[in-house]
Amino acid sequence: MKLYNVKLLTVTCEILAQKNVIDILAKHHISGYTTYEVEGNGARGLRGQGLKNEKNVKVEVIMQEDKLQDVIEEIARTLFTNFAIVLYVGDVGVLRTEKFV
Amino acid sequence: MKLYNVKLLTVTCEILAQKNVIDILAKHHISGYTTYEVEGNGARGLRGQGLKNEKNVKVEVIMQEDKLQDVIEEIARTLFTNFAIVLYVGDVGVLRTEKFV
Amino acid sequence: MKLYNVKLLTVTCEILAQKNVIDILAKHHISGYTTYEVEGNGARGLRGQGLKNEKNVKVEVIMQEDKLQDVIEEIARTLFTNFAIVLYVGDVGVLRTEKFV
Amino acid sequence: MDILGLIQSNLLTPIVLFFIFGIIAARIKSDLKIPDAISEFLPIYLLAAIGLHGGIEMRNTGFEKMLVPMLAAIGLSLLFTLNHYQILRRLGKFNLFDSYALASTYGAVGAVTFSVGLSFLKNQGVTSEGFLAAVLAILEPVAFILAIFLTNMAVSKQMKTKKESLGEISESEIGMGITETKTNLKQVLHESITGKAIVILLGSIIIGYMIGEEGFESISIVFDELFTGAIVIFLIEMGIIAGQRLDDIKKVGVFLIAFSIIMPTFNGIIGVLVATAIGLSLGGAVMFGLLLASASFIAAPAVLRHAIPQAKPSLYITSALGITFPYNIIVLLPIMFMVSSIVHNEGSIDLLNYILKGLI
Amino acid sequence: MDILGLIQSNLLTPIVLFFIFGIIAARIKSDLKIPDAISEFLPIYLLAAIGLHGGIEMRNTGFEKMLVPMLAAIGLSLLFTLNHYQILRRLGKFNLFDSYALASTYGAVGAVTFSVGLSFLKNQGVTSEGFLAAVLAILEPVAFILAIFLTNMAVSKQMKTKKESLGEISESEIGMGITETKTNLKQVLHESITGKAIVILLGSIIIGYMIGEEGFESISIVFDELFTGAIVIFLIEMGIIAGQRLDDIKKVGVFLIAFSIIMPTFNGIIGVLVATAIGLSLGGAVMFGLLLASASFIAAPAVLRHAIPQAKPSLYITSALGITFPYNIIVLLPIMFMVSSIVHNEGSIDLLNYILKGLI
Amino acid sequence: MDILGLIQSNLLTPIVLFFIFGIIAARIKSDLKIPDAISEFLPIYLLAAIGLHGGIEMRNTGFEKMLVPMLAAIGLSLLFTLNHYQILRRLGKFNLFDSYALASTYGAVGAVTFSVGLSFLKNQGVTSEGFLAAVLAILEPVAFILAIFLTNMAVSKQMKTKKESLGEISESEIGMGITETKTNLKQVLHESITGKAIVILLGSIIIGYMIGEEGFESISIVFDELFTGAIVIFLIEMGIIAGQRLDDIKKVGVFLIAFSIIMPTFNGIIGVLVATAIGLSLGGAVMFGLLLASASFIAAPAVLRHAIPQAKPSLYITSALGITFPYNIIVLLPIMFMVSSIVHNEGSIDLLNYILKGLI
Ligand SMILES: Nc1ncnc2c1ncn2[C@@H]1O[C@H](COP(=O)(O)O)[C@@H](O)[C@H]1O
Ligand SMILES: Nc1ncnc2c1ncn2[C@@H]1O[C@H](COP(=O)(O)O)[C@@H](O)[C@H]1O
Ligand SMILES: Nc1ncnc2c1ncn2[C@@H]1O[C@H](COP(=O)(O)O)[C@@H](O)[C@H]1O
Ligand code: NA
Ligand code: NA
Ligand code: NA
Repeated sequence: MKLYNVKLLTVTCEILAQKNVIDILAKHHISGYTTYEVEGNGARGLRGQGLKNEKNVKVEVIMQEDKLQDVIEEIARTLFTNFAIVLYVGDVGVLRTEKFV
Repeated sequence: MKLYNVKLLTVTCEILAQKNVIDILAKHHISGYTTYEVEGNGARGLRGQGLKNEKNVKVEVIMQEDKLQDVIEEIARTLFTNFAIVLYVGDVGVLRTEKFV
Repeated sequence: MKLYNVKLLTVTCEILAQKNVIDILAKHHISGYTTYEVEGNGARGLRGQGLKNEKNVKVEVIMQEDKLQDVIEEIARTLFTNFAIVLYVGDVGVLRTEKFV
Repeated sequence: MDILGLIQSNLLTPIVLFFIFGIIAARIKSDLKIPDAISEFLPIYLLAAIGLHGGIEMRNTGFEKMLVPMLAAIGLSLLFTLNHYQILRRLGKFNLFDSYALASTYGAVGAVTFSVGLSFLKNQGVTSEGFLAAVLAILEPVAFILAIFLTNMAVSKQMKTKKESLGEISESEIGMGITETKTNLKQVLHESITGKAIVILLGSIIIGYMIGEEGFESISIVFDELFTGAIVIFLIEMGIIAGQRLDDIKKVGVFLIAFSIIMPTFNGIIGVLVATAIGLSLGGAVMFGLLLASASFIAAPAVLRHAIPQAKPSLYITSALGITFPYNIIVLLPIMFMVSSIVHNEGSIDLLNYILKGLI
Repeated sequence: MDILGLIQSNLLTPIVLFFIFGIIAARIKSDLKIPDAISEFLPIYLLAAIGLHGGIEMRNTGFEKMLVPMLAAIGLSLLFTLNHYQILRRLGKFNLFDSYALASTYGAVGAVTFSVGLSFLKNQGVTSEGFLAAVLAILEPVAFILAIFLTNMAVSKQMKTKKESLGEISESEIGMGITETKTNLKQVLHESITGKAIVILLGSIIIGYMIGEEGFESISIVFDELFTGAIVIFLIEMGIIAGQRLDDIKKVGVFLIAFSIIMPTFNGIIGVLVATAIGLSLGGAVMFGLLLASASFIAAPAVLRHAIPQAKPSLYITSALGITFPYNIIVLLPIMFMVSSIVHNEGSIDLLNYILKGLI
Repeated sequence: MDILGLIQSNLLTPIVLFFIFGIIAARIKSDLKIPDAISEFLPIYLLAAIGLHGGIEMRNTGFEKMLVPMLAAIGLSLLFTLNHYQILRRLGKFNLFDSYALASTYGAVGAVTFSVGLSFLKNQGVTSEGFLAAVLAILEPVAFILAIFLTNMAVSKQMKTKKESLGEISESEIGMGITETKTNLKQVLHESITGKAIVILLGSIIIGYMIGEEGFESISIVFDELFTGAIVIFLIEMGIIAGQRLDDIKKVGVFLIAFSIIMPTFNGIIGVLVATAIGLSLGGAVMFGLLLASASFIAAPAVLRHAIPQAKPSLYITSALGITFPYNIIVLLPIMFMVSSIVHNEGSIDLLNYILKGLI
């Protein structure tokens, strides 16, 4: 079976920024994503030990390359300054491109 | 240290399909995998808010390229129609290829 | 926005080895990482069903290529023999290389 | 007290109010949520409490009295499952898979509903037969097994017909298909019998039977006194989940909505009447009726997703949890209590026997 | 008993000791931790218990008496929030965002602090007015709404000035900016009102009111008798988190440390005096003072991170949880109790009115 | 009552039955599971309850009586750890690492076993000395520290010999190796002393001591009355985990199986006799024996994986949890109770002293 090249965007951020990230995805008409809670360390210090609000979350989005630039630009512009956040992009192959707009 | 190229197969699916995925792996004599619960959104709607059975799970498998086609073909054939499921494949490097058959 | 190539190192290991992995990262002056609990199967059998200490954890580190060799060498040398552990490396693109030393 | 008065007084119990509260919280999109670990633990706790209670009672009353109600419950459950299937397939025009899945969801029992029923009776100062916990345990897999068996039969037949008509494949391949189906059935059977609900319930019944009143004393505060409070907490979460599913009710369609209300009412009242006829107490008849009226929304998906993956869970979970469960605990429970009171007080058992004969 | 004696005897209660124990456990870097699911569940439980209790009391006493205290609390909360802002911005030299965020954190209320206060009074054998739970619920969003509104106004103004001076953009774009701000405000308002704390608290008050003493009986063991034990468990975790934050206190600066102790003391004592003046009981006045003295450390981040993302959570969480909370439950609670005892016993209300007139 | 009767009546308690139930649930591959958050919380709760109870008792009885039992326990624990090592290394032919890991696992104490012991005594209507909770806390790290120290010594020696024979490296490098070993030891020591079990236990003892009977009242329902029920819930999960490990028992080998039964019996009975000799009560002697008989299966892996990573956890966890724990709570506890009854009633202490002298 042929695997089609798409992008896997991963955003690791504080849990209270999750809504913002998903809103940005929705604005770009991307409705598919996967999320899960994580802990971590970074520029804003150790996160995830105390209250639920202090945890991190990963948001993973499989998407076509064409939307990627707009999405990461908006995330970077609106969230990078005020939130604990990290973003990276990888290449993956999928079977059904029609699922990932 | 040399890193050897292998494939990382990721299956994100509803938790009740986890057993089916792992059975397929076992059928192809793959015993190594990693799983964890996630939430998500997709064609079958928001998943992971209510009962445990309504959650999603990610199954990650590091494997040699030669088995990949058979495994994803069987997953696609037996599970794509009836389950909330997404599958993607990436390239990774590992130190000990003998661990991943 | 330009994406800069860096490495994503993933270590999946038993939870009691997490401290060792993070200590190794710290020794190489890497303070950023993300962790989360997972379950899994491998050479050391099914892990993650019983007591908390029997679970696995994934440690993900975005890092520059230049430190990668030293880190994986030390992990392999000190932890591969005695712990349930798997390690793999992938390529990802990030926006702010200065975050990942 | 008239039926409306009874419904109203039932409405004003903490259990029902917190359930409704959960629905409202979900509707106004509050982020309120009982953490997963708690809402996974509570059904286990509730079943352990029900089982212990039942086991202890059975130690006092013995097994013999259990036989007839057990057989009656199994019989009715099978009958009802078949009946549901006919209604759903013929009148509702659902496909084979959805029909069987829904039929067994409503043929099966809801352990949470049972807990609420016990609390309802406690509130009314009425007791029920302890062995009904055992009936609950036995009844749980019955409807599933039937539905899965029939679905597998139907699928095998379809496959055979199709393949024969295509003339493409050999007899041995068909044989393989059937074997696979059988393996699948066996596996599902194992899964449904070793499912946590049945295991903890049966285990607790046996333990309750072994330890008796005395042995129970040291743990009665946890497994008896905290019971109603625990249900309240669990029902907040059930309310939230039901509330989230209310949007899906549109997709479920008018037919299934009507089915989700009429069918339990019918099953439940028949249950009360039969139970009364075979000698159960006022409270016992209500619980017996509730067993038959209730639909399964926790065990069902776990079993049906493997056994009949083609069926749409959005149908059976939404109707069972979003419609039938609220209806059962708010409206039907008082109705069945009323019916049971009437048939128990007015010597109407003869009348009932008469009705039943007419029905069967 | 003198004030030191009271503080000492308060120190020796399980709640305070286990909180301090949690701090110590964190300081010696123990891996002790109450699992997340439990520490997420406990505040929901505590609020449900507080709400039920309050609702039941209100059924006995009626609504009328609630009006004046409610209005007084809202008025004071708004006043205090504005006052905090001035102090932080002018004296503390904090930026606009941190000033508003901190101002509202201390203008808002802490539900956990409230729970501890109830237990403290129970321990002293003193009761408080049930409607204070309702005041707690109403007060929760008030300070946030004010602070968010003012922040948004300030930001809009800044934007407008800046853009006009640049002469780069049209009126319509400024209009858009303001619309966006409004949408944002509306969204934050919705979030803060449907936040789990308010929802469970209001819901439980209403349910408590509906079921009354009688209806409560079946769940009183869970929602009343387990209350203090549950607080103890929760405070272990709060202690651990506070202990982990102690390192951050250095970053918070001397000014904010002083603010985190002096401000609650001031607000709390004013609260006790006002409450006494408007007729609340000894215990009621303490709880009223505690409402005003307490700072929010669970609800605050959830609301403020969305509403004023530019503000540093390390400031407002650290000062509220790491300094004010321990200070409030260990030192200020006994002080306010003392003050309330004095003003209630010695007819000092006239004196107080006098003082208040001088202040306003 | 004879010993078989006692074992049988112990078998019929909810604690033991639910443990066995958990084993069975795991064997039939049920998906029953107590959610992680609950089973992580319960040991913390149990230790807090034990600690509070012990602390309150110590307030009544004072410290002095604690000294001798404490020293005796430490002495025996060290002695037994050394003894285990010899047996495992010489007779069992285990490697150095596994021998030390197993030796300390059995030299250490099991807090869950201790909880079950307290419930067992409660059931028999017998009390035990409160200071034994403190002995539990002190004993927890003792065996580990010894084993880790000896392992490190052995490893350093091996390294030195090896390197010298190779003649490859300088003195300074050996020095470095030893320094590293020492750092490691220090770190492990810190970890094992700040481990959550010891921290919560010691903390609760001190708090119990400070608050006394009175202060405990408000939380006694949570930390006393729920105790046995909480153990029951925890033992379901322990049963499940033990059941999952039964398959591994084959890999453990006959020698270790025998060791896991004979050693605790020997240690436990010596413990009962010594405790009686130094004046502990009937119940206290049983608990003292249980401390020495029990093996650690929660704290052990956490400490040993870091301290002796070369040792196979499948050996020490499986034998401690899969064999010794069930044996201890089902069989050995009644046996020790019997022995303690005999030596306490029949003035057999002289006899015992005689035996002991023979042994040492
Ligand atoms: N180098 C890194 N590798 C992996 N995850 C990281 C890294 N740096 C930061 N993170 C994650 O991103 C979160 C926010 O990072 P920061 O904004 O740097 O505090 C952290 O809490 C980590 O979970
Ligand atoms: N575009 C996507 N990116 C990442 N995860 C996705 C995406 N689409 C679906 N998923 C995940 O796969 C699950 C099943 O998808 P679906 O079958 O489309 O409902 C969802 O619940 C998500 O967790
Ligand atoms: N082939 C694999 N693919 C993905 N994860 C694996 C694989 N093999 C092992 N793992 C993970 O690594 C852990 C340790 O592996 P092992 O040391 O082989 O027991 C396992 O429990 C799994 O979580
Ligand atoms: Na039914
Ligand atoms: Na305040
Ligand atoms: Na021992």
